[in-house]
Amino acid sequence: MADQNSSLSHLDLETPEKPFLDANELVINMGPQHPATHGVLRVILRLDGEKVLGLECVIGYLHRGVEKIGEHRTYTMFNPYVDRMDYVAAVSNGLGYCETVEKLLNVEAPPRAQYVRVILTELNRIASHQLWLGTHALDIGAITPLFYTFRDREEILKIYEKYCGARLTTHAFRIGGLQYETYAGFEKDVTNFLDFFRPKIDEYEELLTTNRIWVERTKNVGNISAQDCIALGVTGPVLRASGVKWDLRKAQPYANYKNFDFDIPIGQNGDTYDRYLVRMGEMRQSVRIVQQAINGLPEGPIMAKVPKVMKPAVGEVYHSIEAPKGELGYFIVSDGSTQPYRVRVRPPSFVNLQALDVMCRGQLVADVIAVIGTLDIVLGEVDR
Amino acid sequence: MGQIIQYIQSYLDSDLTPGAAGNMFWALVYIMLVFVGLSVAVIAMNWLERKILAHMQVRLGPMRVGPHGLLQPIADAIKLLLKEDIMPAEADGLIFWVAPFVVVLAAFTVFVVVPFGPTHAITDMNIGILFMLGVSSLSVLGIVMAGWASNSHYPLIGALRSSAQMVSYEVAMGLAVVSAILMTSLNAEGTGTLSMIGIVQAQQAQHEWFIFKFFPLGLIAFFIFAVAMVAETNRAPFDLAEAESELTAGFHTEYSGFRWSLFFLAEYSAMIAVSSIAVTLWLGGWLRPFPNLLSNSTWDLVFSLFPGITFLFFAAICFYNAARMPKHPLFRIQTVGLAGFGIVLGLIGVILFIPAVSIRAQDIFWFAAKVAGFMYMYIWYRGTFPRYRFDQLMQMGWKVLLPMGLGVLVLTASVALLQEKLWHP
Amino acid sequence: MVAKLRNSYGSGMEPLTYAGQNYMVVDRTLIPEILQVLRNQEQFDYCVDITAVHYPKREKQFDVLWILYSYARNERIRVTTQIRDGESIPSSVPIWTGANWLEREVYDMFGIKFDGHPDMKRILLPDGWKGHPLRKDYGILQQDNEWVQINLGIESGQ
Amino acid sequence: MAPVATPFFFYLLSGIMLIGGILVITRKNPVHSALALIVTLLAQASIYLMLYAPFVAGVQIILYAGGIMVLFLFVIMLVSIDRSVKERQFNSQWIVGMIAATALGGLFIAVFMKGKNIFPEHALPVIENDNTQKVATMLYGQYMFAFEIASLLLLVAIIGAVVMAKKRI
Repeated sequence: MADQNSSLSHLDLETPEKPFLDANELVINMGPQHPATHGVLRVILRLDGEKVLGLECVIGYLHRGVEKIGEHRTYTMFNPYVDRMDYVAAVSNGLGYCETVEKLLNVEAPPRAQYVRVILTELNRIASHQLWLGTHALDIGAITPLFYTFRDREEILKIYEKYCGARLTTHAFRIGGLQYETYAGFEKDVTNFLDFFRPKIDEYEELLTTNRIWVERTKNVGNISAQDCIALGVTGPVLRASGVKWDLRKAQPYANYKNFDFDIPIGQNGDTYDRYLVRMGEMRQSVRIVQQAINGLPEGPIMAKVPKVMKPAVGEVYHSIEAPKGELGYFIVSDGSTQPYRVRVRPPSFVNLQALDVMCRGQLVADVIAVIGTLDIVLGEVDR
Repeated sequence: MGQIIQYIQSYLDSDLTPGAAGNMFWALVYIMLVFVGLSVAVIAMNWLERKILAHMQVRLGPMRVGPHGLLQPIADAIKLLLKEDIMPAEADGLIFWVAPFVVVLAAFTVFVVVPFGPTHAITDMNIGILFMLGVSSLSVLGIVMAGWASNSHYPLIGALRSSAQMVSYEVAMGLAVVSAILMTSLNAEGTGTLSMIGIVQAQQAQHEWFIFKFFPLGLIAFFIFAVAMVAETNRAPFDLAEAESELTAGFHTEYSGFRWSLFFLAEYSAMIAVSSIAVTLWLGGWLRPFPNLLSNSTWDLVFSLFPGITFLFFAAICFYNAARMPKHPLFRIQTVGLAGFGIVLGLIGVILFIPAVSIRAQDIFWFAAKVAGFMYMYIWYRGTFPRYRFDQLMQMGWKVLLPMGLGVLVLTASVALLQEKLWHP
Repeated sequence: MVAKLRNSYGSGMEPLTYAGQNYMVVDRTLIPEILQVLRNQEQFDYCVDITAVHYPKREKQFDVLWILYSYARNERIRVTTQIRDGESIPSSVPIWTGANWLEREVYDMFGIKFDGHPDMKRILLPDGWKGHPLRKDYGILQQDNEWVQINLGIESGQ
Repeated sequence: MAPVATPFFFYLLSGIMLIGGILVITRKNPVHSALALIVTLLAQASIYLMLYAPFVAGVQIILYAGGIMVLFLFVIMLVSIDRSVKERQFNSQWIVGMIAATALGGLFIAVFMKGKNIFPEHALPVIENDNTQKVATMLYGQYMFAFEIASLLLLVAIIGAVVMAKKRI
């Protein structure tokens, strides 16, 4: 093929006779096996000393062909696969997929199912942000928050385990509602978790928010303007930290988010510190949402009337939700058979990762680590 | 034969360090003692760091090898010794081989002048502090050699980072040290000293630790040193050279097994060395707390009890934890081991109550206790702080600490002069 | 908006709605123009996704579609066009920077080339891989055994 | 106090210095040369110690071995080693260099042979403990002016280096 190995050609990776100093430009390869690339991301950095001139991401190491698999599975069978994309926010993936298929089938999950979905999804958002915080802080050198966040994330995972038996790739939702009624004591568990977790957010913030080194490492690092965000299609906390007050939960409410009262935390500068604050704020808002959902959890059925063998009418539907990382969209084309004709996943991490180049130019190598961390990418979702 | 015994005995009456007295036998004994003590301290430090850090981070740390993981460092040492020694194919063999030894040599040689007591030092050099700073600066060489000889990008960048860092912070460190040395000259003759023992004796003579001297000047100088020494030893939050998330392991990425453990050994003994400098210069070295306020014989007696009490306290902790061990037959060995360890500690404590022993040992005890405080701070920093970025670190060294050090130096000199002119005309 | 576009482009564009979602089928020739208009005049400033669907039985085998969103109007729209196999399509990177990787992925998965794309090469699959896996004629167990043998040194990845 | 400065140590250290010096100019790899130079400097510091000049020895270690040579290494390591190894060891000035070295060597030998006449008085051994204080009084008393001039010169050099290195100020 003509473009064989062309990814490196313009970067001059293989120039052994070129001496270090004369080149004035050092090409460093980071990853795919590198502790700070959060999986198997490979970044080729062009450096001038420690300053980044530009970078190129090489992705696809974790490509499993999820979209292709989707075309060969029935609608129900494909549901567990989506959990494997963004595996730290598996519940959100499931929610997006189920709602998209529900749209195709023109059914709606009953209110109780919707409430439970919101509870689990928001808990998942907290868990995802916790994992992000721990690893991001670890990249910047603060090792302790990782253990704190994992300790608290454990409580969420315990709730999942009690609810559906799985902790990470939960497959919690079914098309049309839920498979399982909540277990006895579910509400108490969730309430206990919320009471337990509220002071824990303060604990994280105590360690980091006013920590001088943390502030110096994150303020004015990886800045990205709102215009750039929009042009690049960046969504989620990254967009909000740049000052765009846009959250799909408010803009185009899905599930029953319109029933809940919550704020959208935003930042001004679009730097790493603002993104940190936005995510911390989102955790607090998620706690609020879960509290409201627990208080108003209605009784009733948990499954809508859905045919055993799903054959949606011919048509195509795009539906997206606000996943912890940004807009997670599903575009499903149905040809009237039991299997989707085409499943397209619009992965937030994939699109957000494009912004890495813009955010890193002119920064230092150490900042690349911070920026990769702050983008909160999951390679399972980038590569699918 | 008798001559030899006499040679050995002759030192016992002397009140000099073996080096200064020219007694080679006792110098050798002291060297052995310091070497063994240091190795034990590094091993203990290894265990303590993992344990303390673990407890800060809501986990348990090593628990399997020995009671509460007490034998973990030994197990680790054996593991490291048995590991394959890998040398990269393209590495510069000789330099790669020599580098860890240079680092270890530099880290251990400084202890020649560390004063654990008025006579408890291998030797008392006239240029003691200069010697310490100089030799410890040689470890940069080892790091640079290691990074370069590995012939790989990450170690090279790690080595460059740490050498740049160490060279920069040495400047601020030196200025802080000079301001403390300046304080030693505040006596009747007006002559200061660079000797480590002399510095502590000056604090004794002035009835004041230098950290409190000319408040807050001494404190600021101490602060500068305390920051610079963390940078100097490449520890968190200045552990850029071994920033795991950026450079995998920094200059020793390519090292493995025994050679790697030498770097590890050197890192910890360098930590102890710089802490010793800080203790000697500002915290009164081997002097017990409040030597001037509570200075009658009763207090002397009370403070002489501390070493024994400390060891008894450790022993009590051991017994308490032995009693808390699960009552399962499989835990019997661990329980017995922990209790045995407690008994050993308790015995040491009891021995330390014997006046003859305690008088000789309490200097060492206070010195070690102060150094231990610094070691705890090292661990604490590591648990709390994120890592500085390289330019920020340089900025801090050159734009904050260096001007501060210069200011403190000038102020100290001025205040000293004024004091001489005004209060003691 | 739709009416306005309809007026200016006539039969080249057909607005449709399914499940409450608006989309328009646009003639291949109108593509860069209509996207430009949508971006600049109708404020669809966020290119959510670019993807394609393969219909091997049709003469124009591929549906290429843009999913757009307007922050100002809080509205989504899909623009679909049909192209033949081997036909290329103007890149929308000049319109939305973020289209870069999305178009590369379409190229990677379907083999649809985008003219004027700054860096048209594979993104998820390795360079030099043969075949475009999301085409319907690419079997789910199929893989480029030659590539696997050369680059991974194993007989087969399965 | 027994004298440490036995002839044995003197010859040992001098030998190390000589070997180090030869290695500096014969090694093709500049890093090896720099490291050999460090060995030479350290041996030299030890000779200072034997001369009862511990302060100079300490300063030698801190400044030369610990500071300047590290910066040297710093620069050398960033230069491509492969190329310098390929380069010829001797350039066209080697004859001039050889003559200069021979002349200097001859001068040293002459001084060594007639040393007693040139320096009629024995250098008095200074007590080790007073050495540092002596250096201090000399520097800040008798040679105050020269000392300050030297530091001014260094300051000028630093500023000059900054001006030349920095693209825009």
